[in-house]
Order: sequence, then structure tokens, then C-alpha cells
Amino acid sequence: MNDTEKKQSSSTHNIGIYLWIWGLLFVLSFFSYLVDWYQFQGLLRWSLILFFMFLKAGLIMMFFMHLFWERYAIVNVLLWPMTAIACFVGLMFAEGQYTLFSRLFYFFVGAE
Amino acid sequence: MSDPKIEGFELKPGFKGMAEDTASDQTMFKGVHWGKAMMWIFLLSDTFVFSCFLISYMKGRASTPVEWPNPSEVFALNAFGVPVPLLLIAIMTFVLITSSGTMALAVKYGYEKNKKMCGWLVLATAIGGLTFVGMQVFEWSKLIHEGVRPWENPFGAAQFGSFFFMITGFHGFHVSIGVIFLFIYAYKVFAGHYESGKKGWFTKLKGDYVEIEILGLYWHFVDLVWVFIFAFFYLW
Amino acid sequence: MHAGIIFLLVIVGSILFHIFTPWYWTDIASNWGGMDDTITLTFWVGGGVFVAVCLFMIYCVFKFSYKEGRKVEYKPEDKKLEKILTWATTLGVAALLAPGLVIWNQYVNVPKNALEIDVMAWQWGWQYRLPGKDQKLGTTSPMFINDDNPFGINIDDPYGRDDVMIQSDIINLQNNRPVKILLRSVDVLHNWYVPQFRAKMDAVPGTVTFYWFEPNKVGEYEVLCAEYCGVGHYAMRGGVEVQNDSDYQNWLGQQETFSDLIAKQNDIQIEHNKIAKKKDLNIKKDIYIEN
Amino acid sequence: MSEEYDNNKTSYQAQSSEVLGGASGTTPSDMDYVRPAEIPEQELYHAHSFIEKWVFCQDAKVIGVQYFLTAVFTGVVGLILSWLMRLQLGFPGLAGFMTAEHYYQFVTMHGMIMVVYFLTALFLGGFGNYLIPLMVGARDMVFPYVNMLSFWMFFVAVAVLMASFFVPGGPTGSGWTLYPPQAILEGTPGSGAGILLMLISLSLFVIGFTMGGLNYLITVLQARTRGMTLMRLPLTIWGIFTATVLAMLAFPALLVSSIMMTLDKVLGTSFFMPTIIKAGEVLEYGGGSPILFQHLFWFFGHPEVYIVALPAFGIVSDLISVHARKNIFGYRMMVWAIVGIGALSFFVWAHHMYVSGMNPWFGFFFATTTLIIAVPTAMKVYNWILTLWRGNIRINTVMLWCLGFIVTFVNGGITGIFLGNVSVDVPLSDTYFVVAHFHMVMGIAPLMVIMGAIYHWFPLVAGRMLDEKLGKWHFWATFLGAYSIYFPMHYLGFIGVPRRYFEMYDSPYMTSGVGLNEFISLAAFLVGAAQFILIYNIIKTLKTGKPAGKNPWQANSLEWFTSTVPPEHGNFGDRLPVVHRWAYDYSVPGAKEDFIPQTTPPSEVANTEVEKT
Ligand code: HEA
Ligand code: HEA
Ligand code: CUA
Ligand SMILES: [Cu+2]
Repeated sequence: MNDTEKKQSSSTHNIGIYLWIWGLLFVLSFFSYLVDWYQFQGLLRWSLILFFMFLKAGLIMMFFMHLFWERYAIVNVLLWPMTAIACFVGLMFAEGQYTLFSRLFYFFVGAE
Repeated sequence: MSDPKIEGFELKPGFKGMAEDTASDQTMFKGVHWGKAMMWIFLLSDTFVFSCFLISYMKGRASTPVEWPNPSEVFALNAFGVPVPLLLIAIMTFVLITSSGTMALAVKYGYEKNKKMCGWLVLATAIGGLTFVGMQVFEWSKLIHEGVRPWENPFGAAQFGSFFFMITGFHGFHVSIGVIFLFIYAYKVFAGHYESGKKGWFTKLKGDYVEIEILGLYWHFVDLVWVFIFAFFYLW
Repeated sequence: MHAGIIFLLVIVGSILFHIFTPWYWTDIASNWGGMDDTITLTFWVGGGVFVAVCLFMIYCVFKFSYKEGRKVEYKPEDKKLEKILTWATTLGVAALLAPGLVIWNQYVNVPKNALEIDVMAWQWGWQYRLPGKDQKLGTTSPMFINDDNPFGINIDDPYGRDDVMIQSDIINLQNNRPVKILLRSVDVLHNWYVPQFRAKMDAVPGTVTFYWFEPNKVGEYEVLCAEYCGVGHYAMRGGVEVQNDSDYQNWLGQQETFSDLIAKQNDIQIEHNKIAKKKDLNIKKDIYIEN
Repeated sequence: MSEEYDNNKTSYQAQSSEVLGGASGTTPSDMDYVRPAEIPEQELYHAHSFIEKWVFCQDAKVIGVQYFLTAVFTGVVGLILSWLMRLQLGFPGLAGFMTAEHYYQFVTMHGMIMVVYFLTALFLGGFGNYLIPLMVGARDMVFPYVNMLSFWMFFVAVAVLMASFFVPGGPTGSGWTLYPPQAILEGTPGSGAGILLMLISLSLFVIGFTMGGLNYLITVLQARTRGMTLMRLPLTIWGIFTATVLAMLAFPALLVSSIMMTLDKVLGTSFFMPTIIKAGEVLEYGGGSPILFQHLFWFFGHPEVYIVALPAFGIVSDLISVHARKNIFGYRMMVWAIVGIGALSFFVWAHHMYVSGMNPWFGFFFATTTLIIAVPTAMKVYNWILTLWRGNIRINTVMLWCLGFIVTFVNGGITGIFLGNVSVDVPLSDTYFVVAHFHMVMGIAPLMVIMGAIYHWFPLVAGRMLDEKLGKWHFWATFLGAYSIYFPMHYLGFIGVPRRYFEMYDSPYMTSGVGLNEFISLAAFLVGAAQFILIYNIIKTLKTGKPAGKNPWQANSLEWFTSTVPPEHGNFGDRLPVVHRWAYDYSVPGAKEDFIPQTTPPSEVANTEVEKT
């Protein structure tokens, strides 16, 4: 019996895996809290925040929500729409910068 | 998670399996309960709701020329006379993750048809959720006391309060709904509805432990959203 | 049968309508002839496809309408034909897109020598501001707008002092001089649109938007508001007068500048009449600066 | 409690591990083999009282009809509003009561009603509910109770919307795009209660739709009958399915923007509101961005227009195939095109904002993505006409509507190409060219499909055939009338007439449009009136129409193979149908008849070369 088959044929999982993930979530949350505590700034801060965020989100989805054990059919259906969101996020970020720029450039700021 | 063994159909793993599931007849998500599939799709839709909120927040914050309040100061709490940044938020995160863990275990025991463990764990989750909501109420009242309003605040850009109350409010609303259902389901577990297959109370569907998993998905999703709110609202 | 004939008449009618229509572009009066050309191109390509598709459909209606026992072709798909059609369409679309993007590139890149004009919109009217001798507009803020300072010019900004203010909904432009329209609104969305110039852009409160064109025909034109802005939208008109050099300079010389206005006000010493209002504004301003 | 189920009928035969009986054998190698059922029979809750049967009914077919009737009611309101608008535009001053305020309220309500409450609800709620379970071979939607709630939520949404006509200040007159700041400020009609009710109604609509949409999706994905693979689904289902996916992902943006705008209005937040000066006074707002709303709105709005278009694409494919007695050409391409258009529609939203003052560099991106959409759409158009090619076309009412659809859709699509090409959009945006574009492609083309679908499926729903002669009159009046409204309207746009103008004759170069406008208005009155032919036809048919019998069009798809006509609750009698082929085996060489239903096992048509699906 190979690995994947085992994954799919058992309907419950060892309690150990849940406890592990649980623990990891606490640790990761603690780390992201430390990012603020030590007041990291700039790029470092952002990459750390995002890194921990995606790691935590990934763990919750994969193990607590069982996506890791689901068939790819459902995993794909759930993940592809995120490209639309990614596109939206990217463009809105650019748009935010542009609005800020035009406000600073033409307006007397502080009175805006 | 459920145990798909489908007669006359070989469940292949990986992308090959995906292609075959998709091309096969009757169901695309093999062995997935209708209610669970529905919850997943609903959560996908809800993801778009929260994404739109957070994207608006990002756009709003990126384009305001007025200084944005510093969250680590605004959300600091005095512990032993020293202001600790984000203390309450850290505890809230802790509580929510704890409840997520108990929920995950409840689902596990539900599948093992372990009524007692499952019931207690669902109840624990409900209490965790309730604690979270309580702390959120505390946080709101503290901020309101300090003069933060949806339309203005003493710390900087007016949008700060607007987005804060709107986004955490919407999240809190989700948590509250979840808590209500958790209590109901805890009762149903203890009452044995899922073992006897008793007809449900609302849509008159037959009870089954899969409902605990469905509720679990919702609850983990609420936790998931909090991960993003935590990162974008409190750490940014 | 008659169905095919009627459809045919509709297509022929459309073509004839297009050829003989008395309703078409107003004569262009700016440099954006490229837009018209792209439209013409799209008309030929798109119109051609439209007519071709419809004629093919009508042909089928004539040729293959129901007859008991007719032999019908059974061909679920034809990969080759589909491939050809896909590529042909892609090519057609690319051919239309390319000139469109080239012109858009010109549209968003304003020439260096363009004269900046501040167009200020409100419900429901227009007014304009031109840079003075220094060729630069001063910064503004809606918070400063009041009777003494109708444009909300930042008094501390030296560039703003010599700005020329035109408190009228008609503006004069110099022929063959590119202008960069900077749009500003104090309340809701508007859009400064002159059909003959082809160009347009919304005025958005809270930011400044822009576009440019080069008028190239002397004459008077009507400005229309092209973004819905409330009940007065349809009546929100303005005017443009494109003049040749000497007329334009003549007109420009007669306009009032911001410092003229300030001087005038100081002279008459009507300051105290406005105190109440100003105070109010200053308080608001202070709050903002503090934050 | 369990006796509430199925007590007025013996339980349906269990299907699990049952293999087809009959002449053919039972070994898996047999050509008629279909896998045994993998999902248990659905339990149905049968109604016990009049109220449960006709009001709070859980049968998707009844819910579909309820949706249909409610949507048509709103459609008639929208139609009357359009008459009033055209009256003002063609003959200003003729209607004495018409003020600018009223005009803008009518435009707004007309647009919103037609797009959201009429077409979306009709296609997805009406046709979706009725056809999905029938066409995929299910007994009902997977969550009948939620489905019922969905309709009543929609009903309340419509009630709230209609209530806004009667509140002080009247309904909102902000344009159906509801752009702030104008939508919630004075100076716009209905900026008080009107806009609030609109936002509430939209939120209710979204919530209600979500409940229905989950049903449609899960039914298609998880409750198909044996042998029904995704690639055997009729294109109708593909269209409705994809549109529902779009709706589930696009409506959130609408919900969020409504919530934010409601807060701006009620609590005085400034999400969308910058510093604003009105009548010399500074309002309480500051710092927000109106453009953000536009992005959110169009992130919803553009998929929305495809939500309206995709079901039409799907349905028209089926109608053409049935009535041309020929398989739909390039089925696979059609499916991929639907899915592709759906996916792409999330990446083009800002083509409505080329001149909105957004970041100008977006123009390049969105023009490119917008024009890319034309390619899959074009493939669909080609395949429709190639289906006609060498077919055996019945020129009946249904086919006429389909032909009308092709003409108007291609026309409107091509004008879309004008608008999508960013620099061409600059002179045309916000003129009547845009109005003409979207009426051609959305107001007329999908409407043609709806009409065709009514003529096609009415025999199934009511068991009687609609009158052909009246149908033809209805078609020609609508098609010729609508075409003569919107084809010339493009040219008003070329002159430069802006949209949403209450009147415009004082501009020197617009006077030339007077005659044209009068003509357009007359045509609009005619077209609107022609719709009453249909209503008359329906009433007449219900009383005296010719009985339809089973499968009057000799179609293949499952909805025609129910146990009774019209189908009863549970659709298929004791045993669900088993599917052996796609829905398009028409005129197969060697077959006895010119159609082979989806349920026909291969052994019965062994000597033919049917498509392998
Ligand atoms: C059902 C609804 C529907 C559909 C299907 C479409 C389809 C398209 N629309 Fe339309 N549109 C609307 C409904 C719709 N639209 C509405 C409601 C508005 C206005 C909203 C408002 O402001 O109030 C609008 C406005 C609108 C705008 C904004 C205009 C403005 O405000 O300035 C634009 C701009 O890009 C646009 C583009 C397109 C394009 C490129 C398509 C394409 O998908 C069309 C593709 C189809 C074809 C191209 C035809 C078939 C193809 C061939 C036969 C092949 C050959 C063709 C070539 C080689 C070119 N539309
Ligand atoms: C699907 C959408 C749809 C439909 C069908 C229509 C139908 C019509 N529209 Fe519509 N219109 C819009 C969507 C639609 N419109 C939108 C989104 C706007 C923009 C609003 C805004 O700017 O904010 C608009 C704006 C708009 C304007 C521009 C106003 C302005 O900018 O100032 C005009 C002007 O002539 C107009 C006219 C008409 C006419 C004459 C009809 C009709 O008369 C056409 C003919 C009618 C029919 C073909 C029949 C309709 C069918 C039924 C009522 C159901 C009957 C069914 C049964 C009995 C089963 N409309
Ligand atoms: Cu100003 Cu429209
Ligand atoms: Cu669009």
C-alpha cells in the first residue's frame, strides 16, 4: 500500500498530527507577534508577516480543513479562483499608490 | 476525509485522479457529502467577501495622505503598568486557535463515533468562540471609550475606525453565528441525533456526524480569516 | 423562405443606413484623428465580420430549411476548421488592438510643452485656471474654497500667486497648442467632454485626473458633462473658444490673476464680513494638520 | 417524523449496485454497461397542504415558475419605465409630470431591474431551477428547503425594491451604477430612503441568490444521474452552471460595496467619500476614494453581464441544435469557450473605467484582456452558424428567435470591440453608443433567447403548444422593432450625445437627432406593446392550446423523458434515467429516426456511428 492510498483509505487520522499542527499554529502566531514586538520595519517586516500568514493559513487549510487528504478535484476548484483575487489585489495596490501620488502632487496636503 | 470506495470506479491519486473524477459520471467530488461540498463552495464565496473587504482596506489605507494610526500603540493594553503592544489581540488569537484545535479534534472523534469526546470538544469550541466574541466586545468598547468612531478617531486617518469596525464586525458576526451553531450541535451530539440518524430540526435532513465536519470547516474558515485580519490590520 | 428575405433586408438596410446616414461624427477639431481612424478600421473589420456571419446564416436558412428526409451532415467537430477560425479571429483582434494601444500610449503621455489647465467642476458648472508667467499651477485644496478664494488655491504656494482665474464656464484656447486638462471636482463625478476634440476624462473629487489634446481648428465649441452627476447633469454645459495666437494673447491679458484678487480684497477691507466662515474653515484645517 | 417523507408514494427503488436489466447482459464488458449508482436516492419532502404545495414549495420546478413569474413582473415594470423614458426623449414635454428627477429615477430603476431582478433572476432562478434537475437527471435540487428560502429572499428583495417607489423622495436616481459620492448626496433624486432601500434590496438579493446558487452548483456537480458525465451535459446546463459560478464569486463584491455605501450614508464613514463642498459648505466626509467603489462595482458588474449572457449562450445552442436537427458543432469547443469566457470575465472589469481617472496604465492591461474575450465568443458564434450549415432547419418560432439572437448578438458584440479598444472608447464612452451596445447585446440578444426558450419549453411546463402564428407575429414585431431602436442609436453616440441626458435639444449639433429620437421612441412603444402578444398567447394556450404530448420537438435531452408531462415532483417516476450519450445525436447516419435520446442504450443503435462521448 503506497502513501497516497493510505491517505485516502483511512477516514480518520492519528491524533498526533492534529496536536502537531495545533502546536505549530501557536508557535507561528507567536513568531508573527514577535515581528511587531521587535518592531522590524520595511521589507523584512512585510516578508515575515506574509510568510507567517501564508504558512498559518496553509496549515489550517491543509490539515484542519483536511484539504491535504481531499482529492485534487476539489482542491483545484477551490484554489483557481484565487487568481482573480490575486489580480484584484495587485491592481488595487497599484491604484492606491496612484491615488496617493496624485493627491500629494496636486493638492496641498494636510488640508485635504 | 470520508471514505470513498466507489464501485466500478478506480480512485486514482493526484492530477490523474482529478482528470478522471472530473470526467466521470454522477459526482465530481468523489465521496464528498453534498452538505460538505456546499460548505466548501459557500466558503469560497465568503472568501471573496472578505477579500473585497481587505482589498478595500488596502486601497483605502494606501491612498490616504493623512497619517495612519500605529496599530501597535492603538491596540496596546496596560499589563502591570506597562503598555504591551497588541496584548489583547495576541490573547484573542490564542483563544481562536485553541478553539480551532478543539474543533479539529471534535471532527476526528465524530468520525470515530465517539459521542462523548466529540460532544465535549464541540462544547469547548463553542466556549472558546464565546470568549473570543467577549474579548472583541471588550476591545470595541475600549476603543469607543477612547473616542474611536466609524467616522472619526483621535489618532489619525478617519478611515482607520471605519475599516476597523466594519471588518472586525463582519468577522465577529461570523464568529457569533458559528457559536450559536456550535451550541446547537453540541446539544445534538449529546442527544445522540447523529447516531440514530434522527431527522434534523430545520431542513429535516437525516442527522449524520458529517455535519460536525461541515460545521468544522466553517469554524476553521473563521479562524483562517482571522489570520489575515491579524496580519493586515494589526501588524501592518 | 420569407424569414430569410426579411433577415437579408435587415442586413442590407443596415449597410445602406451606414452609407447614407446623416448622423455621423462631428468634424474633428483636435489631434486625435487617430481615434477616428481606429474606429473606421474597426468598422471595416467588425462590420465585415458582422455582414459575413449574417449572410452565411441567411444562406443556411435559404438552403437548408426543413424538408422531410433531407440528408443532414453528421459531423460533431472539425478540429482543423476550428483552429483556422481561432487563429484568424485572434489575428483580426490583434490587428484592431495594436493601433488602439499605440494611440492610448500617446493619450497618457502628455507632451512636455502642453499648457496645463485646471478645470474645476461642481454641481453644476465649470470654471478654469491657467498658470501665470511661471508656467506652473499652484497647489490647491478644497478646504480653502470660499468667496475670496474660489479655486481653493494654497495661499502659501508661490506658484499659485500668478495663476490666471477664469470664473466663467467658457475658456479660450490657443490654436495648435497642446493643452493638458487637469480635472478637479469639489463634489461628485463630472466629465469635461467636447465631442469635436474626441477626448474625455472624469473629474473625480479627492484626486486630480488629466488628459491632453491639441485643438487645431479655430471656433466655438460646446462642453458637455459626460458623467452622471445628479439632476443638473444634462444642463451642465460649458464652452470652449479656440483662437489664433493674437486673439488668445489679447484675451489672456484681460483675465484676473490670483494676486489681483487678493489685492482687490485687501483694498476694500471686507475681511471682517467673512471672518465667521473663515474661522470655521481654519479650525477644520488645524485639526487636519495636527493629525 | 420520518413518515413525512414519501408517505404519499412508495419509496423510489433503490439504485445502488443495480445494473441495467433488459435484453443486454450485465457484465461490465457489455457495451451498455453503466456504473452502478454511487449516491443514494434523494429523499423528497412532499407537500401536504395548499400552502406547502404552491407557496412554500420545495419542488424546484415550482420554485422555478415562481422565480419566473416574479422576474417577469419586474420585467414589465422595467418595460413601462422604458416607455416613460422614451416618451420624454422622443417627445419632450408631452408627459407633463416628467421632471428631470423622475426621469433619472426611471432610468436607474429601469437599468437595475432589467439587469439584476429581471434577467439574472429569470435565467438562473427561473430556467436554472426548472431545468437543472431535469436535465442532469436528478429528482430535485440537492437542498430543496434552502432553495425555497432562496426564492422567498428574492421575493422580499423585489418587495423592498418596489417599496422604494413609494417612500418620500422616491426611488434612487443615481444611475444603475450607483456611483458615489453622487448616489448618496443631495442633488440626486432619492438620495435618502431611495438609495438605502436599493442597497438593502441588493444585499437581500445577493443572500437569496447565494442560497439558490449553492443548490445549482452542487446539483450539477454531485447529483447527476448514472452515465451523465460533465461532457454529456446539455450546453444549457453548462451555461447556467458557469454563470452561477460567476455569480457566486462576483456578487460578494456587490455585497461589500453595498455595505460600505450604506455605512457611508448612515454612519457617515468615508470609504468612498472625499472632502466635498456643497453649496459652499464642507461636508463631514473626507479622505475616501470614489474610484474604489467603481472598481468594486465593476468587479461585480462585468461578470454580471456575462451571468446574463452565458445562460443565453447555452440555451440558444440547444435550441439551434434541436431545431436544425443537427448536433451542435464543436461541442467541446463550446464548453471550453463558456468556461473560458467565464474565467476571463474576472480580469476585464476596468474596461468600464477607461475614462474614470484610474491609473492610466491599466488601460493597456484591460484593453488586451477585453479583446481576448472576443476570441472564445467568436468561436461560439461560428459554431452556431456552422450548426445550421447542412442541417435540416425548422423555421419555426423557436428557430426565428435563435436567428434573431445571432444577428443582434454579433452586432452588439462587435460594438463591444469598439468600446473595449481603450482609445476608441474615449470618444464613445458615456454616449448613446454605449447604450446601444449594451441593449443590443444584453437587452435584446438574451431576451430573444428567453423568448425562444419560452416557446421551446412551454409544452413541457404546461403540456400545451403555444400558437405558432401569434408567435411569429410576436417575433417579427420584437426583432424588427428592437433592431430599429438600437441600430440607429449607435449613430446618436457618434454625434456625441451623452447618455443619461434628460433632454438635449439645445445643443446646436444635436438638433439633427430630433427626428431620429422620435423614430426610436415610436419603435420602442411598438416593441413593448408586442410583448403583450406573448401574454395573450400564453393565456389563450393555457385554455385552448393544442396538447403537446411527449417530446413534441423530438429532442434528446432528459427533460423530455419524464414520467409525466408536465413532470411531477420527483421528475422521473420510480427509476432515474440512465444516460448513454451526449444530448446531440441528431440525424445520425444509419439510425431509424433523426434523433437518439440520451437514454437510448448503444445496443439499440449498434449499426450507427454515433459520437463517442
Ligand atoms: C450581456 C451583456 C454584455 C455582453 C455579452 C457584453 C459584451 C462585451 N462588452 Fe459590454 N457592456 C454591457 C453588457 C455586455 N457587454 C453593459 C450592460 C454595459 C454598460 C454598463 C453601463 O455603463 O451602464 C457594457 C459596456 C461595455 C464597455 C464600457 C463602455 C463604456 O462605458 O465606456 C465596454 C468596453 O470595453 C464593453 C465591451 C464589451 C466587449 C468587448 C464584449 C465582448 O464580450 C463581445 C464579444 C463578442 C463579439 C466580438 C462578437 C462575435 C465575434 C465574432 C463574430 C468574431 C469576429 C470579431 C472580430 C474579429 C472583432 N462593454
Ligand atoms: C436587460 C436589460 C435591459 C432591457 C431589456 C432594456 C430594455 C429597454 N431599454 Fe434600457 N437600459 C438598461 C438595460 C435594459 N434596457 C440599462 C442597464 C440601462 C442603463 C441605466 C443607467 O444608465 O443607469 C438602460 C438605459 C436605457 C436608456 C438610456 C437612458 C439614458 O441614458 O438616459 C434608454 C433610452 O432609450 C433605454 C431604453 C430601453 C427600451 C426602449 C427598452 C425596451 O423597451 C426594449 C424592448 C422591450 C422588450 C423587448 C421586452 C422586455 C420583456 C419583458 C417586459 C418581459 C415580457 C415577458 C413575458 C411576458 C414572458 N434604456
Ligand atoms: Cu456634471 Cu454630469
Ligand atoms: Cu464589461
